[in-house]
Amino acid sequence: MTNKTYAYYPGCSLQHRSHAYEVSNNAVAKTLGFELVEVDDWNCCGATEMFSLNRIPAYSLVARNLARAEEAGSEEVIAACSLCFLNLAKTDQHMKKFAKVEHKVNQALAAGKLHYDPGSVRVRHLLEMVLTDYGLNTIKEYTKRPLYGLTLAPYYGCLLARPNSVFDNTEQPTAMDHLIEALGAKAAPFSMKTYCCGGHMTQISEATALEMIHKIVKNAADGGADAIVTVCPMCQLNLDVYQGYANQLFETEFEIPVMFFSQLIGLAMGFAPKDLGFGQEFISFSPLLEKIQEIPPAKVKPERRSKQALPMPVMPE
Amino acid sequence: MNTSRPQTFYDRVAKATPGGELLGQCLQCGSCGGSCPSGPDMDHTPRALFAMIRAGLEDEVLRSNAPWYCVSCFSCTARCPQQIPITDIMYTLKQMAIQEGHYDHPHATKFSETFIGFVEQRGRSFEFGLATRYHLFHLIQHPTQMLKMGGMGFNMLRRNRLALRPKSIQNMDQLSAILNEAKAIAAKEEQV
Amino acid sequence: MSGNGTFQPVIVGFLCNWCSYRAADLAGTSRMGYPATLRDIRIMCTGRLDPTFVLRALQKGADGVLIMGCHPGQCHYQEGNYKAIRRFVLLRRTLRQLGVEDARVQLHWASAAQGVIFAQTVARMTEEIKALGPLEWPRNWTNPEEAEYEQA
Amino acid sequence: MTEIREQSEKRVGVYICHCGHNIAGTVDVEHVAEWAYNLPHVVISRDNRFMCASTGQEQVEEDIKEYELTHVVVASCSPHMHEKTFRGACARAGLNPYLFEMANIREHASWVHPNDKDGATNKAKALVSAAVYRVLQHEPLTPMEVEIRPETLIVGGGIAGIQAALEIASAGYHVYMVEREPSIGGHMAQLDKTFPTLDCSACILTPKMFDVGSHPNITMMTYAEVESVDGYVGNFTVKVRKKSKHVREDQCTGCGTCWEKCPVKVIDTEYEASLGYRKAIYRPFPQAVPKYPVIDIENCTYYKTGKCKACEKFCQRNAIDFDMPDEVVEIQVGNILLATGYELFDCRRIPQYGYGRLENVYTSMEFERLVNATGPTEGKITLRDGETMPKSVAIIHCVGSRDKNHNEYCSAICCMSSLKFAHLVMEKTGAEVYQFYIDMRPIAKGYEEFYHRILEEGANFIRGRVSEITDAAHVPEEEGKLIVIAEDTLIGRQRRVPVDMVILSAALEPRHDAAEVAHLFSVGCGNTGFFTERHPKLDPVATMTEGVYIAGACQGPKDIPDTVAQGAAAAARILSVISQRRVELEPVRASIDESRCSGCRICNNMCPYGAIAYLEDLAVSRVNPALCKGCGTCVAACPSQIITGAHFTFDQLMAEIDGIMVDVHTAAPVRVGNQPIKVGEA
Repeated sequence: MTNKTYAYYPGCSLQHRSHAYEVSNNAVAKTLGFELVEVDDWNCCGATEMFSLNRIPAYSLVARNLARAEEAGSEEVIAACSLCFLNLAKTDQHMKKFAKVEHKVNQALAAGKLHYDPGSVRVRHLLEMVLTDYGLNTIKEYTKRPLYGLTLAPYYGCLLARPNSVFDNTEQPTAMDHLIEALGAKAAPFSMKTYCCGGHMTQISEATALEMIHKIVKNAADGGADAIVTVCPMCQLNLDVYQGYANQLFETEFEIPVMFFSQLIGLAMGFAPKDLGFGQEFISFSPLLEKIQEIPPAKVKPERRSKQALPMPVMPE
Repeated sequence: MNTSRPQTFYDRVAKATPGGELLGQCLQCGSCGGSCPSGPDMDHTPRALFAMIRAGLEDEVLRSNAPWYCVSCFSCTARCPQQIPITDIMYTLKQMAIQEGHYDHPHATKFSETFIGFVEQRGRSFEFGLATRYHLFHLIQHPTQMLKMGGMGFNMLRRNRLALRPKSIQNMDQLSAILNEAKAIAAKEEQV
Repeated sequence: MSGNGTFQPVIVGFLCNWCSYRAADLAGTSRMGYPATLRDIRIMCTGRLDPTFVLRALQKGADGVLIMGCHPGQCHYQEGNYKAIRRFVLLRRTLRQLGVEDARVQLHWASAAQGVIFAQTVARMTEEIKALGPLEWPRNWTNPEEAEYEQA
Repeated sequence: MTEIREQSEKRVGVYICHCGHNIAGTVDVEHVAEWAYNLPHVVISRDNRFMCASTGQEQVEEDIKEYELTHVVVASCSPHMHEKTFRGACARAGLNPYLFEMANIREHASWVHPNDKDGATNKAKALVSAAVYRVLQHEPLTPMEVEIRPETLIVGGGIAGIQAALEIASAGYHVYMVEREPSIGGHMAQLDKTFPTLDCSACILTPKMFDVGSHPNITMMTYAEVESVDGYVGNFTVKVRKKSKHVREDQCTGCGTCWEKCPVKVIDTEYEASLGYRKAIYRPFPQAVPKYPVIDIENCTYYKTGKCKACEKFCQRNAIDFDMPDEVVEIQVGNILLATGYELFDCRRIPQYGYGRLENVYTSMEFERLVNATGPTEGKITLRDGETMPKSVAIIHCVGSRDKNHNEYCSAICCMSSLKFAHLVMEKTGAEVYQFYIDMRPIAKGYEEFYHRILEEGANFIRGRVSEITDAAHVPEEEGKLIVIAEDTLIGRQRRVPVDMVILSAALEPRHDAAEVAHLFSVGCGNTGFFTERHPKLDPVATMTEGVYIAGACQGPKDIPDTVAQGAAAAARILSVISQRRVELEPVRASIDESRCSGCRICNNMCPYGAIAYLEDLAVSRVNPALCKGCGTCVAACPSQIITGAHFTFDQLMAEIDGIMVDVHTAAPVRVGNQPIKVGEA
């Protein structure tokens, strides 16, 4: 198995708050046969805070990482956090699109003896990378313990899909749905898969954030989900840590654990939960893990539509 | 074409936002207001703000809580039929509000400033510090919330999800140099 | 060519009859202002543009030449504008050798509906040429045929 | 000023138009006229308040006679406006109309430089001088005449094509109608009621369809497509492929046994807009014209498995012919009318509206079928389950229209059809109706009144473009419903409206193959993809290609009244051409001086119209003037410069350049480099 290496931008959250993501990413990487090598001395992407306070420093902050990656000769950089992914991608795009931005940012970078040529580093999200470079079939090959009997809600959040999705539909993406099905589990119908988790709103107006979180958790529960699968530490944090407070506020009793997609793949690959960082979550996974069955559940055939029922839309492609 | 026209509030907002000139294309259709997950909490929907910007109601716009409720989810931007970079315009409004001391949402800015404080000192964000600094000082006036957050912090610690010692990047000088230069540029002329 | 002190460039325009000339008409009917620097000549299609025309305009003292046609794929004569592109590229090479800056001879597209684009293009090009200053070229360059023509 | 100059072989008259204030308000016309008098060979130069008025034209005619003018220049508006007018004046005074040239000092000067009087005046001078220099190089031309064949080809059997066909046929001329589908009728045949009068679509359309089918002057070719078009106005040769119907029309009585017996049930994506079923052998709808069925070989069991032939077994007339081949027929026509209509926007392109995912979201066309008595539910308005009647319905405007992510333009019909839907829903179900709109645009006769009627009937109007339609309920009363989320912009608040059914008023789009069709008939497609008319206001049904006309929604979104009007208008244009028996073609044509042609053939493949043929025997190239459209590409390409583009010759354009570069700042025109007037031979 050839060991391909990727330049990797973990982002601050993965250092501690969402260490589970880091751990499981590496586990999956090892199995699939690639290595995530951190961009040397990378710095924080500034989250949304920087952009909303002072734009040029914000761009420059992000651009330092891109510049360092370019310097190291990387043609692409992989981000695991959706927000980091957006900030890196957006800075690259804006520097390309708006000469003014490019000029000013590079002027700033020069102060640090750096320079970045927009477009020279391709910014990718880990999910997209795994699915396009390796793909469902490869992942299936390494699946030792299919997740039979689980119903999982694929939660993409905002920033992977928007503003301009790189590999999937902006409003109703399906990549993770296919991944879940491929791993033997069932993808729950989940209309709010790209609805915002509230981001930093938990810090600014808690009620607002809790309402948003509650909506998402409820929608997942309505779809019969045993757990929510996410691709972003911020989403995981909000849905996991704040679910309890949301329950208090709305007098509900949801207990839906929230995992990272790499933890999901890891499970199916047969890793022991602790090796995937399980145990850091607020809402325990133990019931879920027990729920996994040895044999695929019997196919439930869709209930027949009545005779006079009208066909669902077919339109010429 | 006629460049002699004096700069209006609208011009300044448009100028300060990458792609901001599209603001003039707003149809007032409300796709943004409808898409916004925190829309119900905003005193003016983005659409209304844009109308107010055109009407030159600078004070009201900069005092609006809308930009502070923006969660940067880009739903509006993705759905806008005129492809206006709404989220970025919200950022611009925040910046203007701060520059012109026009905002009364201490929460929001304090959080941002604390956050950025850490980034500028260490090059990395630092939740524990953020938790302590932000929650213990800025939220002192909301004891209940503080308690709750305190409790959460503890739980985070127990689960080893908070670092106790802040991490710094090695080449801090380089980052500082870049950021200072960037600030200088930003301060010098109108933002892009 | 400047009447008063400030330099007002003279740009000769070659507009195709179907798209860009109508775009110019539209700019007029919708009263879009733009600098009075363009003097336009109507040709049926940019495909008709003989590079000699551009040289002649410059030789006669134009500071710039603007060629405008239908958007690629929308040529009224199906592909005249593609021919124009090819010739333009060659012409540009020649002009570079004669020391004429690229900004002085430009090729752009405007559909019959794009009065705005037309107006903006003229405005932008005017600024660019103002920045370059007048083209002193004709004085130190005379067309040989011209010369013998003088004697005749 | 009207003093006369010494005689000279060429005598030019120059006329500067005030156009009321339009030009004179910005351009110093008197000065320009005075200045122009000093231009070469100008014997008279006048300014006039309105050149296009009869007085202005008579002035020109008198002067031509009195001062023996050999050339005329009028500086006024765009040649696209009045070139014909002034050419007429010249012709009436016995001067060849092509010895006239126009300078556009309104659209290109006064109107665009309102704040720069000097600039505008100088530009006007330059343009006038250019016109004078140019006109001196003009030669008399005679427009070439071609015979017009009286037959007409109409492509598309929708209401536009039908209207035009009947007009032309009843005037006594023959029409070939080519329709892609098995029956004519187009989209209108699918509709239930038509706004604003709510008369039944079928009732007003069917008789016209019948007339087309039975008219002695109309040859219908359904289930057929145009394959190639050659020739030019008056003399087109068109190849039409008649796809095999596998049913012998001379035998078939349209009794219907075959499709009753056919075992294969297919979702009908055309006529029933995928809301109903048809068989593998089918007639699109009961009133179809012609009444004969066709076999859809994609779905026919026999073509899949080699077995079945049920239709053949049960057909008493043995009209079924599984081996029937396609047929290619060649027809000769003088004029062509394109009436190919539109396609409906695929609503799945806006996933947040849930079409195809949320089952009770319908498109406008699906709803038309739903509410239509001949439709799958016999006109009962139900949810997808086919039983439940909705208690609340949301109607969404501008789906795929007025949206730069899809189509920037307004689809023109949606406001009215949405109002119509509201009426039908309320009438048939008594349900609560919510209209989500950006702007209400009921702009034609009787439309505003219809809007008021619907307001009166109690529909709810919410001004806001819908952001999302979801099944994610937040409160109990939303459970099991479709929740329509929008900002009610009139109160500036977000609203969530739970409803049972949603109707998406989908945009009208160009046919998916509009571009190929446009290329086939060498007409243009605008940025939106619809066919381009010759002039948006003054020539809406003609195209840039002589002899090819357009009508209906293929030219842009249109409702039925406008479509019918255009169909009739196009017919009138075509009839007037036919009745002239011959047409004049602009003499802007290329010609090759064969004596000097080296036969290099470079020009041959330059020509997009294949108008240049290489004559092996003479080893030279020759232009077929009837095919040449005068673009001049070959003229510019000829290495030995021996191709002449009439009216856009090398000399004329070089002269125009020299003229336009005359120094306009001097009191009297100074010729740069003091060349003699006879310029342009460089």
